[in-house]
Amino acid sequence: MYMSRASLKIVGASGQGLISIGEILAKAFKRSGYCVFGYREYNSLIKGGHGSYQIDVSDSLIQSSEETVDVLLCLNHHGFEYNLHDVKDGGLILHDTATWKFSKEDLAMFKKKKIAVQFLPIEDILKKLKAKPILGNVLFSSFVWAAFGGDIKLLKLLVGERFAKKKDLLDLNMRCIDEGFAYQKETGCHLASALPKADKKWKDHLLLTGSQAMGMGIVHAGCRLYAGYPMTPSSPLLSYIAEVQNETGMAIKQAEDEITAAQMMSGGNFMGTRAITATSGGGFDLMSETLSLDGMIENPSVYVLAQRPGPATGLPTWTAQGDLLMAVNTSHGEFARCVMSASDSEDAFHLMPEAFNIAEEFQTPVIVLTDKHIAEGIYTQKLYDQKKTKIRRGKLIVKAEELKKVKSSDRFDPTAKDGISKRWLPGAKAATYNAQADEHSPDGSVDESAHNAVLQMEKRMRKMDAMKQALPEPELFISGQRSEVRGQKDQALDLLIVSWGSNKGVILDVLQESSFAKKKIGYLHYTYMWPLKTERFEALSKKAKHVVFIECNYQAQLLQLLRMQCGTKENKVLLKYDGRPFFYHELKEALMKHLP
Amino acid sequence: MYMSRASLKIVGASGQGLISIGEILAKAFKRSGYCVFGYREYNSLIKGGHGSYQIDVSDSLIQSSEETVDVLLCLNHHGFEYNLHDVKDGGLILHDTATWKFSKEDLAMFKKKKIAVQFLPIEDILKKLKAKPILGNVLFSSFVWAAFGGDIKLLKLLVGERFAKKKDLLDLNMRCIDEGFAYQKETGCHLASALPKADKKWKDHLLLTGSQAMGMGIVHAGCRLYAGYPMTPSSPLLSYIAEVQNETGMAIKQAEDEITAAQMMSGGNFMGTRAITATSGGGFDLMSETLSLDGMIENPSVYVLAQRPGPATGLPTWTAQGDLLMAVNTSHGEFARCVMSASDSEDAFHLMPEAFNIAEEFQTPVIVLTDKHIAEGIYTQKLYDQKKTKIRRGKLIVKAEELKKVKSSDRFDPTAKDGISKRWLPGAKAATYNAQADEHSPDGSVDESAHNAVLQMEKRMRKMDAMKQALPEPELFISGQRSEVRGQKDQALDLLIVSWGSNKGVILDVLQESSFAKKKIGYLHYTYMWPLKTERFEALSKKAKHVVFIECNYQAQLLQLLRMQCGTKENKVLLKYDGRPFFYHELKEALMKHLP
Amino acid sequence: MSIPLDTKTAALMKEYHSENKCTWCDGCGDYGIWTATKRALSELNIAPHEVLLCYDIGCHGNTSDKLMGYRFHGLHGRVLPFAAAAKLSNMKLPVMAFGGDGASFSEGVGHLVHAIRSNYPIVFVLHNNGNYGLTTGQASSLTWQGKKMNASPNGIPEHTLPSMDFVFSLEPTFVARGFTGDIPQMVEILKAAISHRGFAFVDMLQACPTYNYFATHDYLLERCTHVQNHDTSDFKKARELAVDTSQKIATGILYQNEDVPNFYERLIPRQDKKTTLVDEVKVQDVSHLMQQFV
Amino acid sequence: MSIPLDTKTAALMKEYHSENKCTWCDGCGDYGIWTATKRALSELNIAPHEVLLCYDIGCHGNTSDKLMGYRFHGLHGRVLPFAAAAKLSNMKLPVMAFGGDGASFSEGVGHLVHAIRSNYPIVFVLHNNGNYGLTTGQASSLTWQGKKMNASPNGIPEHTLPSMDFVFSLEPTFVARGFTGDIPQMVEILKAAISHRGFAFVDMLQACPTYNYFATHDYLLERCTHVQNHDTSDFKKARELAVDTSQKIATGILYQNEDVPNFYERLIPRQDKKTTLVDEVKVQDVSHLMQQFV
Ligand SMILES: Cc1ncc(C[n+]2csc(CCOP(=O)(O)OP(=O)(O)O)c2C)c(N)n1
Ligand SMILES: Cc1ncc(C[n+]2csc(CCOP(=O)(O)OP(=O)(O)O)c2C)c(N)n1
Ligand code: SF4
Ligand code: SF4
Ligand SMILES: [Mg+2]
Ligand SMILES: [Mg+2]
Repeated sequence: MYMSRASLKIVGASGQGLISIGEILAKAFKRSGYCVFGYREYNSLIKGGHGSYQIDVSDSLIQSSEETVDVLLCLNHHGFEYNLHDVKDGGLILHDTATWKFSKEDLAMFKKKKIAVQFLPIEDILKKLKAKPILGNVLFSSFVWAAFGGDIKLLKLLVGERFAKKKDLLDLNMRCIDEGFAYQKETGCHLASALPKADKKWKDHLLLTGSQAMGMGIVHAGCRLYAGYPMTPSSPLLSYIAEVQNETGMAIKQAEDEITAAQMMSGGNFMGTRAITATSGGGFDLMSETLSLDGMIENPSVYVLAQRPGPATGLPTWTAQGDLLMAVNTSHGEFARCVMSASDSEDAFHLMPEAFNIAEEFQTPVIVLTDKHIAEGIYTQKLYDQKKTKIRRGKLIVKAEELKKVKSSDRFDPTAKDGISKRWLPGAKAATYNAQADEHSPDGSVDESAHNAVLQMEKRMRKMDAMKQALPEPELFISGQRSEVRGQKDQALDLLIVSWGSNKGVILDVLQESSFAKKKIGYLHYTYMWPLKTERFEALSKKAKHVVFIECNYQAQLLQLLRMQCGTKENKVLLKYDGRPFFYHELKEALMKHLP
Repeated sequence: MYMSRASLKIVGASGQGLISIGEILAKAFKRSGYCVFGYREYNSLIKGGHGSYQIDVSDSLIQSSEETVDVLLCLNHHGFEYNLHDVKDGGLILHDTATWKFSKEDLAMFKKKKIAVQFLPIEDILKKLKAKPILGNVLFSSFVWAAFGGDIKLLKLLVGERFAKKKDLLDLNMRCIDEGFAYQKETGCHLASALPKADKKWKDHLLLTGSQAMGMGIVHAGCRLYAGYPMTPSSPLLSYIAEVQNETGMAIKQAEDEITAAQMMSGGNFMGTRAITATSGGGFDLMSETLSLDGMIENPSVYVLAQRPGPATGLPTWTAQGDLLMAVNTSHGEFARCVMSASDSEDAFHLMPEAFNIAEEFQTPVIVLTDKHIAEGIYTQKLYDQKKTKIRRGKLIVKAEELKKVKSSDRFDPTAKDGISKRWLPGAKAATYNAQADEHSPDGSVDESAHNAVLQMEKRMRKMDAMKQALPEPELFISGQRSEVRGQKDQALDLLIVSWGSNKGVILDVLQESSFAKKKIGYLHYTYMWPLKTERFEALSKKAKHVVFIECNYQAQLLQLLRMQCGTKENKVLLKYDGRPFFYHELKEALMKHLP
Repeated sequence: MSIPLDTKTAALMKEYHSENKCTWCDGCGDYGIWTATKRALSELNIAPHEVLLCYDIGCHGNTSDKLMGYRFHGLHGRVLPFAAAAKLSNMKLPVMAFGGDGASFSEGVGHLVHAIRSNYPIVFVLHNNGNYGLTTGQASSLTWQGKKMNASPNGIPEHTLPSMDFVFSLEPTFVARGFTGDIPQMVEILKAAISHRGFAFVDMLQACPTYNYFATHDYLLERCTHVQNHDTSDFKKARELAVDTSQKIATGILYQNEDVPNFYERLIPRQDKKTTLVDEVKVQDVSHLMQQFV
Repeated sequence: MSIPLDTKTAALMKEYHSENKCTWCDGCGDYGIWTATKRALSELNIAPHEVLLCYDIGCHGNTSDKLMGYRFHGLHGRVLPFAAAAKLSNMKLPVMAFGGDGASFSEGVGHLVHAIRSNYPIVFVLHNNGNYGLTTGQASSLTWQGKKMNASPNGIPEHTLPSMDFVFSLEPTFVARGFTGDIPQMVEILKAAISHRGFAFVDMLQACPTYNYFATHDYLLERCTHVQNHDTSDFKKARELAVDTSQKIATGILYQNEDVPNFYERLIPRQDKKTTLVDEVKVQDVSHLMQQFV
């Protein structure tokens, strides 16, 4: 069951075109029948900072990056120096600078590791074609694609799609492709051996980022208003939603700040549409007062919190899972909320209708966690099954005859079962009410009595119990298998891994390794973080020889939450807080140590 | 050891003068040798809402309110109706409306409970004196004071002090006092029997609110800049600090919002003065991004968070302890912070220098929790011992010769022991540095490498360990004793009470009751909430027959934190979340049920 | 000052009646705005279920449970963005936002700035009592310099914010000024504001007998003068009238421009939509979007 | 454009040198402001340890580790209050704050409004590149209407904020405008700003070749004109000059008023204090305060 994988990394300065090359090649691989996982690194600078675009490909599902690659494509010397040691034995380094001299050590290393270095005369070829430097990207892509034994027609098709709107450039692009293939032939540089066999099922898959997946999920969920403010790594979501606005008909507001964005999202949901906002940690801090408001007025509301390493500005373009405890505990006062976390392009899409459904059913704010790794990760994704989506709006009343019957005091009726009272929308021909941020009586009038305060607090908090009941238990996976295991609460496991969010991909990839597949290893993956279901965890952890938590934060925040909710025995942790996700071999080796 | 206590409650509409009457009488009691505890209730309205000012007096230390009173002074009929049932058997109701008729039920109740009703012809007397209605307050106070057998000279002295600046009114005030005494004689209405014997030690005590105590503590701590924004219950602190500004020479800024207030506080501390800000939950939400900034730039900073019931606007003029989990977990990213909580006028003062000391020693933000019950509670307080205060500024370098030696990279040196690196102030003749909100190298330059991220995260988080070491364990009290018990980690207790904040006063008051005093009951009182010391709790709870947590919130937040930190066995909870503090008899009875 | 109401208006006025008792101080200008609001809505034949009234926090915010209608009582300083988004979500419903001078020129001044430049199709009524009423009389940005206030025993060290010049600098499309002593004028202003195409900024000079001892009811009564023969389309003239309050204070509708499209009208994706955002909540087929990623 | 530096200035310029390499795009106006800042400070004979430079977040904020001096690099939109309080705490140190147009007219517009009316004794340099540079070219409030930007493929639906009229409505005491193509002028402006008594607002029109394709370097170069024979004490004239950019864009010091006391000077408790707030950190005896409560 060893996963066969190959990888390619393009390195250089941000703005040098590494994204173009990466995107073209990633698409080319996918269309040729590979599952692709893309991972970008870059600094918080517009240009000049070191950046990379890595593509890992496999014939089977792959959702992680290796730390070393088969091919390193260097767009500048700094990139070469920086990533020199990330090339596998027998790998290839490509570059386009005729004048590079390599140090003795480097040459020795190349020799020892059997690494080939190939120069591409990009500048000369471009000069010959009278093409601008930007076309170097296509030349590079074309050479690499040819070296991988790729189909020239496919590449032309892809590049054609990209430049469909710039007809004048199209011809030059095609000539670059020809030149790239020609030069590859000349050099005889071949890479195909590193590739597993293609599987045509991937051809029709989507190739998209987690942000695009989430953006489509938002549109799909019937969300009609997006109010946001740019902040990495939530900005790509804003950009995507904005880009497709003329197709979707959504109203988009780039607000003056995050407080505004949150208030607008809340105002839109209050009025009865579905509205969303997204931000990262610092912006979320600013939204936290509004979160508390939504808790009080029992307003369905959806916040996307895209994590990056903090505190403060931290590492704006890197990844982390450091905001879980905050999402659960931030905002003054005590109120019901739901916190869920996306893991990959699949649930980044499907969680969105769910987030709105839960928000409306429980009349409560919902926080959807994601992180930079998901937001900018590039996934090969099966076409989304749109048939399974249902819109659930809970106790929302829309029928005229029912509206006639409601009383103002139904809106915040504290005797409501599960704490969820009737809801109807402004404009409805019905008794009116007050959505009141002060503690209030059932119709929303201020009521400061002790009696009422207790009733209303308990009404609102009862929703937590109801929600906990309604939410699914965490998913269980068993090593060697890629899909979820149902039931089987009382498996005796050699090792129980507990994790959440974007770690899912790499953990599942690693668990396909034979050394793990032959043991009984369980992976309990949390998607619904608050209220926290603990039953399955308690049952499994009792019977597991070891339990290890894998998180991209310092405090082991999920572990902290589980302790708070159910107490746990001594657990091990595998934590990472350097802004990078867990990489494939890194995790594999770390987990090896925990194998019994 | 039964505490002898008497109580008096003035009720009416806010703005009707109940505060004046309350303040005069409270002062009169204290100056006559009583320990006074004052408690105010009012709604979030300027005028007209129902309000009360209750004074509980005793010969020994008292820091709680009874739910029923010996004397009810009604300034309007609503107050009478609302608080009618709060009068003790044998108590007295005073009012000034000749035309009141009482219902049959009321009369029967008066009879049964031997409650006397006394009418005061305030209007007539004022007419006779040609005095404005406002002087009714002095008349009322005078009558009550006379009925308690108070000294007329003392009252005149007090009222004289109050009106020292309005000489014209002074004479009329004195005549009101005479009339009040005269009318009391006429009615023969006596109350002295309800009073315990005076103890002259109280005469020289201060009578002040928790906010005034905290304000003086802030001044005392060498804090020179206050940046705030009005929000109940933090506003009285702002008002006090502002009132005395011309005496203290402090710079005060009523900022344009809480974000500004927090940033200014941070800027002041960064420059090297001591600066503070205060707010309540909603304002604190807005400050939370700045908190994260202070964590990142390792800026000594002090935030006062005065709690009231949330979420949202909630119950703005009532009390709660619902923001502990927020204080500990809010703000994005992971960073070191200290959370402490005031309990009464004693530590509201003494914690302030400590807050600044910890902030400077650990170069970290400090959150000081308080609540409406402390902020507006009226305490009889021993003169503060100013001699024990020390200013500790940790690793701050000010000497020229040492400054000469520092390097830019000393500022955030990640190898620093305990994570605390050298600090020196802008303007110092020394190498300069960058206080950088992005992840940074030792001199504050942006550094996004994985290696550096780990080093700096660990540097900052190590401070938590150092702080945990340095902070004192929670205080232990034993029933029947008023002062803290040292050592004795392994007492076997019948009952262990764990609590924090303003509950301290009422818990200690109740534990003086004989039924508790004869048992071995321990009260573990937390002042330092984060990092959380657990050793003493763990030792005591293991040997205690029962453990009960007392908190003014829904979730038992301290219990949650303790679980998160050390796991705990099954614990009982006594929770209140109706905006009111625990009252004396209420707590007594509830605790009785937990007695083994 | 009492004008006979026609029966329809009278009937609607009754529908706006709430059983909750008012809690403002005697003489508070909020009584007047409260009455004028109900009246303006009734005269425009808008029933309580046909309007959304959004309140900020403050003394004025305590209006929220003293009348009927769909109401929202939100956070300090934040009423504008909430109200704006509510309106954009259902363009069929008139939406009014009410806020204090504290809320609007301190905590929430950014929202005011951006609401004006966004020209959201809502009404904003400023309860301008020159102080933070509900928190017991602290200075706002509009409190006069030199006046002693709670927490400012020496008066404020900042300049008083020149609110009208400030608002005009943002190219508003509707500016009016009322005075809480003149209910009929307030009713006229509010009716025009509700009917305005874009963002209607209504500055109500509000007496606060408890804390505002400078711009008192009498002070305002003496100075406020209904503009006569004023061309409300003349931006420059309107601005001068609004800004110069040294002698008289011009009240009434000072400026109005109906030619500027409001925010919703400027949203290209909404250009020819007949439905509201509220109507459109349903599962949306994203096949065409997916196609872009194959 | 290169002017010979005297030796002292040259020596100080060296002290401001940082080993960190600049990371702006080629042709970015931030290079110019960075140079002008070091130059102005050096010419004023202010050594790195004698100044506090406070940066907001954005491309401009990446200056913070490209020069020496005591520096602060804070949160998006929040640089002004931090800088103001730092200054109030130690009036001996010049304090400069730098922010982008995104930071200053959106997220932090309230701080700008209140910093102007507070007349804090600090310099504020606006890096005005007409967009959110660091987050890859979204529209700011100062982006021209109709221009397609990241996240605004149809252009912005709001009006472009008329920043100069807005600033002037707040009665500023110092307003200047520079252009990143003219370093000597920026140096002169910054020197005057640092020497100003109160709040100095400096609008630097900044080229951003990567995202701002409308107010380009060439566009600005063609229009920017150093004001000549202009009376900087004439508020009305200055405002007109500042606001009207239809033909030429007036640069240089547009307005200055040294007669208005700054915020610190207005604080009664600080009136005759010789020490700074920083100097006064010690245990303060509160006996006199306690006495009021006996
Ligand atoms: C975030 C936050 N900060 C502060 C407050 C406290 N607060 C309530 S109302 C108010 C200001 C009231 O002034 P204004 O807006 O002028 O309204 P008014 O009471 O004068 O009508 C303040 C500061 C709050 N509720 N929330
Ligand atoms: C609270 C918060 N919101 C959003 C961001 C993301 N962000 C960083 S810089 C920036 C705006 C940059 O624009 P501007 O202030 O004009 O500076 P420029 O990059 O153009 O120099 C934004 C939105 C952030 N860091 N913090
Ligand atoms: S304080 Fe002023 S604004 Fe508030 S209710 Fe009283 S008079 Fe009205
Ligand atoms: S994006 Fe614009 S402002 Fe930012 S560095 Fe590049 S040119 Fe300068
Ligand atoms: Mg006000
Ligand atoms: Mg900018």
